[in-house]
Amino acid sequence: MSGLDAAGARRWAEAFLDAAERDAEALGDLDRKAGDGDFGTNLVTSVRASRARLGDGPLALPADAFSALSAAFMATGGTSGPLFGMWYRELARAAGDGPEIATDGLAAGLAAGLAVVRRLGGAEVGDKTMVDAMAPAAEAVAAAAESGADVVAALTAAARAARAGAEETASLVARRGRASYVGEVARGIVDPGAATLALFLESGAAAVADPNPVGEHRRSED
Amino acid sequence: MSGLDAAGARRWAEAFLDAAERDAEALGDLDRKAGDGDFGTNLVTSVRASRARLGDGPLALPADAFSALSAAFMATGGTSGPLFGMWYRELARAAGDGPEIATDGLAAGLAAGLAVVRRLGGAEVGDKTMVDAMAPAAEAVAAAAESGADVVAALTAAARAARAGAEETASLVARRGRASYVGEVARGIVDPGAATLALFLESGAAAVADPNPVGEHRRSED
Amino acid sequence: MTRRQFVNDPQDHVREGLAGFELANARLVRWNRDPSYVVRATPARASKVGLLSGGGSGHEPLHTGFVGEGMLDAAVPGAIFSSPTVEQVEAATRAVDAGAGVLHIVKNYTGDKLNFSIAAELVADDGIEVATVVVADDLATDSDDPGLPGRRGTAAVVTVEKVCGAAAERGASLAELKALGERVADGSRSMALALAAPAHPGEGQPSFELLDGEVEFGVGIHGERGIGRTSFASADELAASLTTPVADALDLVAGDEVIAIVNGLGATHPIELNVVFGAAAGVLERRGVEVARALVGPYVTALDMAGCSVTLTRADAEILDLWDAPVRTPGLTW
Amino acid sequence: MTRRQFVNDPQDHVREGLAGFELANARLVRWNRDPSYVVRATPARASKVGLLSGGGSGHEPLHTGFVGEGMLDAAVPGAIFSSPTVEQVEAATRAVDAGAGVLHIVKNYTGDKLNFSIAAELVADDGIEVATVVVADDLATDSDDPGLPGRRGTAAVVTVEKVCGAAAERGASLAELKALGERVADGSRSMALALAAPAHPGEGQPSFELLDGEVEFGVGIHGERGIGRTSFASADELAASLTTPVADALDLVAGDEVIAIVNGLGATHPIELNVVFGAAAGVLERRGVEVARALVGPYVTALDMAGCSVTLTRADAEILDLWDAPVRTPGLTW
Ligand SMILES: Nc1ncnc2c1ncn2[C@@H]1O[C@H](COP(=O)(O)OP(=O)(O)O)[C@@H](O)[C@H]1O
Ligand SMILES: Nc1ncnc2c1ncn2[C@@H]1O[C@H](COP(=O)(O)OP(=O)(O)O)[C@@H](O)[C@H]1O
Ligand SMILES: [Mg+2]
Ligand SMILES: [Mg+2]
Ligand SMILES: [Mg+2]
Ligand SMILES: [Mg+2]
Repeated sequence: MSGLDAAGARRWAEAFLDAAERDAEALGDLDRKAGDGDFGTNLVTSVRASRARLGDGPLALPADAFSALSAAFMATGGTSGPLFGMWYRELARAAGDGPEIATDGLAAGLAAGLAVVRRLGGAEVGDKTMVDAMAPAAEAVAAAAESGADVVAALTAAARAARAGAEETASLVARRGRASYVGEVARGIVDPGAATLALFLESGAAAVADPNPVGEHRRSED
Repeated sequence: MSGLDAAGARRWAEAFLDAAERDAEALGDLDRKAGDGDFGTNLVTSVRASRARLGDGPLALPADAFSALSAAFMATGGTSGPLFGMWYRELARAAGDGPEIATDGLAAGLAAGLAVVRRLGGAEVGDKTMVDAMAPAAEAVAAAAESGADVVAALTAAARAARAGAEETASLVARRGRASYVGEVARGIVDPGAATLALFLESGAAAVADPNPVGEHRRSED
Repeated sequence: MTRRQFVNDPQDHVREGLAGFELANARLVRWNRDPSYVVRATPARASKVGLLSGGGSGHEPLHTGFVGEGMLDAAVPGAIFSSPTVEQVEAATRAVDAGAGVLHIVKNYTGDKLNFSIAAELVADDGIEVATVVVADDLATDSDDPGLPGRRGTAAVVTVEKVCGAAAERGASLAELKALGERVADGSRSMALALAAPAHPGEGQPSFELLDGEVEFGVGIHGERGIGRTSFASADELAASLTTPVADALDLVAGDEVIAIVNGLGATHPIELNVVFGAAAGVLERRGVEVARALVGPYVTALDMAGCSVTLTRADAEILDLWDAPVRTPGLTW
Repeated sequence: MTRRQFVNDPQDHVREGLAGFELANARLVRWNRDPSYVVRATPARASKVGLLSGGGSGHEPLHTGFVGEGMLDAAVPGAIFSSPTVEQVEAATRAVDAGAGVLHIVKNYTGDKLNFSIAAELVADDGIEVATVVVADDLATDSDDPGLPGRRGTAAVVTVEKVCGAAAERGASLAELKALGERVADGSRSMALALAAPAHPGEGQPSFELLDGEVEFGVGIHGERGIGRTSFASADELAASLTTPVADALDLVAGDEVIAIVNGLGATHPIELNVVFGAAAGVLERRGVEVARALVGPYVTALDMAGCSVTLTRADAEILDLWDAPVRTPGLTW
């Protein structure tokens, strides 16, 4: 099996929700330093709603995991809520009703997600937003799809690219979102939206590679 | 001259106003610890108004000094304002239109002052109010008048008695005034009204004894 | 961190505030500068009993914010937390007397009672009739000891001013207003707690410090300490700790109706006050007591104190009817 | 000292506050629990354009406190400092549409614009016409750079809601209301400063710390840092530092009339706000600008932030007439 099945998508979502809950306080602090401080509570709200929507039973399709996240984030409000929500919505749409997501499906989802976030939020790379993590992640997976890499490899590359993009936001002054109001005060502080996006992809790379845990073995098999 | 003349009364008033201004912050702190914290600013307001009413020119009568203080404190409001104001009013009334105040005039004024403050405020000795300084002062001057002591000796005795009474308020819990609302919190803290009254009589003893400054000499003369 | 305020010379703060207040509310009130008191921009009709209240400043909107149609005819503001002077009370009493007498609504503090009563004696010499309602609602200072000053007057004064104000507009006599005011005051109790003490304008330090786990329970409205430190707890628990003793003191039982005021003491946010009100209403509901009317907001502040009070007033048809009557003041309008 | 608030679970704070708010203002408003929005207790007549605003919570009385006759038909409260969701905006829009369309009054924040515009697209599918007025008055975030989000929306939204609310009552069409709202918004600018940062409910620490000699200048209403630290100074100087740039930005000259709002950001006492208003009015008077109407008080708060903002709106006869029209809401009544 070279793609991501429903069980894998659930593992990914749950790993992310665990990580997000664990880091919510720290991510909230970033918004407190260079925004309006609500990112952490918004994230906790989204996480709780996501768990409720994911439920306990098995998912029919991998897209269902992303749909659950999408609906939960959409229902949170704020800026990051609908943007993440619309982004997840594109991941779900690209996955469609297939039983597995392959690298090209992931690439299509990330490209469409990036497009909708850019359209709605108007941010470009370098504006110190989640786009700074989304764009390099989309590029990395597009390159992986091109080279025929499997989902685990693609996700690992995406996570690395997103994290690098997120880290780079520290050197920037924000040009979008509430952090743009504080000018130089934001310099030195990583954008929490970008960091959360990186966390999502890292959670995916780890959870998908290492189900129970025989990941490294699986990867060499593919 | 065995009595207190207009110049002496002015020196007394001015010495008190200087001392009150100097100590207003510390007296205000006492009210902050065991009352509502406005005693200091009330006192500064009274002091400023007193200086305006005293003016620069010579006073016609010693009573004028007390009338000026009375009017100024009456115009301040609060609890201590009208009580001090009514108390000074009695000092002025006892002094009448005489050119000097003798010990018996002072005794009459302090007795009448104590009576009006007790009537209006309803406080008894031991309730941790200005009455705890007023009552022993009135007694001391009554005793001085009885024994034929001069004004300087009478004032010195009054100051000592008032200060002792004020100091003793520290051991009490207040039963009148805003300090009565805080119960045990007030214990250990001197009542600012009593302390101010002691300051007034101490200023009098010093200023009257020591006009320019040949007081010790004068005192032996009387 | 040091507390800071918007202040020029602290000695001028109250007067500068009144100047701004008059300017912002010129259609409703006029400020007489010397002696200092606030009256309605349009005086009431000639035969109405005049309603006067006042006290220390720092409690705004009380009392100046309640001058206007359906409530006070004048308010006399003292220095911060200090009673106004005899001269102010006397002048304001004369200003609002229209021949039918003047009702003094006085919160139970030595200074206020002193200055209002001396002023009442002075105007009586000129034939102006004054009756006085003393409001003493604060449970924290309740005591059987006649040697103590008795319960402080706090937020129930708003209810007394509103209800008597409406009755005065309808032509009640001075004696009727005194009786009504005393009935409302007697049927009112309050309890307050502070999460942080206030600082006087121009002063960097609050009037007391609390440890993290403590609240100051049974505070008044002058930044003085309360009757004890209790544990910081949830809004529901804190609200219950205020509401239950008040309901007990009024012997409220199922079927009783009350007017409730959840009053912000200065720095407490409207959301918090609404949360406390919801919790207080829950306590009353479980007791079968109906909250017939409510006010939730900063009506009687203690500078920038963080905290709130709960005031309950026994209501009946007459009191509710007067409560509902129109009122048009800077601080309360319906 | 740690900051404390009356709060149960912080996640429930906004909803518990709304429950208390509804209970306390039952004659004026009704709270729809899910999706969460506040509507008038008595809906407006059928042919009126619906007025909807909303945004993050923590700014109370804004926006829920301005629902009622003569102002909003509904308000949509988000989480603290967070835009409401698409679902909320969509449901509230449907609730207040009476066939004449719905005006969205939106403060200029990415999240608010995002959620309101997605909701507007969704209801458009069902034939509900929506027009949007974006309020962007905060001078501190003014910039020529189109890559930046532009001026934040702050207290001028109260003026827009009041004026458009009155016009809607009088039968203005959706297009007329949009034009009017944009005229009022374009003629409005604000500037704010903080003396102390707010703390989120349940959080002990304020969102930033200031040194004793500093004020945070050019803050918004979300506890974010301002555009710079300036020196703490007298109320007169601080008021001038807010008023002068606003008057300059509006090119106000002798003979111009304005509506002024001196808005408390949460913990600032009414006396202080009145002092600032007096000083601001002095600055304008020396310029020959007339303050035709004024609001002084906490209308658009940022939780318990200590500080204030000055908002000026160019006024003309039409705007003043609409301003003076009756309004009956929990937060504003005349
Ligand atoms: N215009 C935008 N486009 C894309 N992302 C944005 C934009 N504005 C803000 N963001 C992202 O949203 C995050 C802040 O989200 P959140 O705190 O929920 O919203 P708010 O700014 O409304 O308080 C930022 O860290 C940033 O990544
Ligand atoms: N009933 C009373 N009788 C006599 N003196 C009193 C009484 N109540 C208070 N005082 C005095 O007044 C002082 C407080 O004055 P002040 O701070 O001006 O008034 P307030 O208590 O109204 O704030 C106390 O220190 C006490 O000496
Ligand atoms: Mg944020
Ligand atoms: Mg005092
Ligand atoms: Mg006082
Ligand atoms: Mg936000």
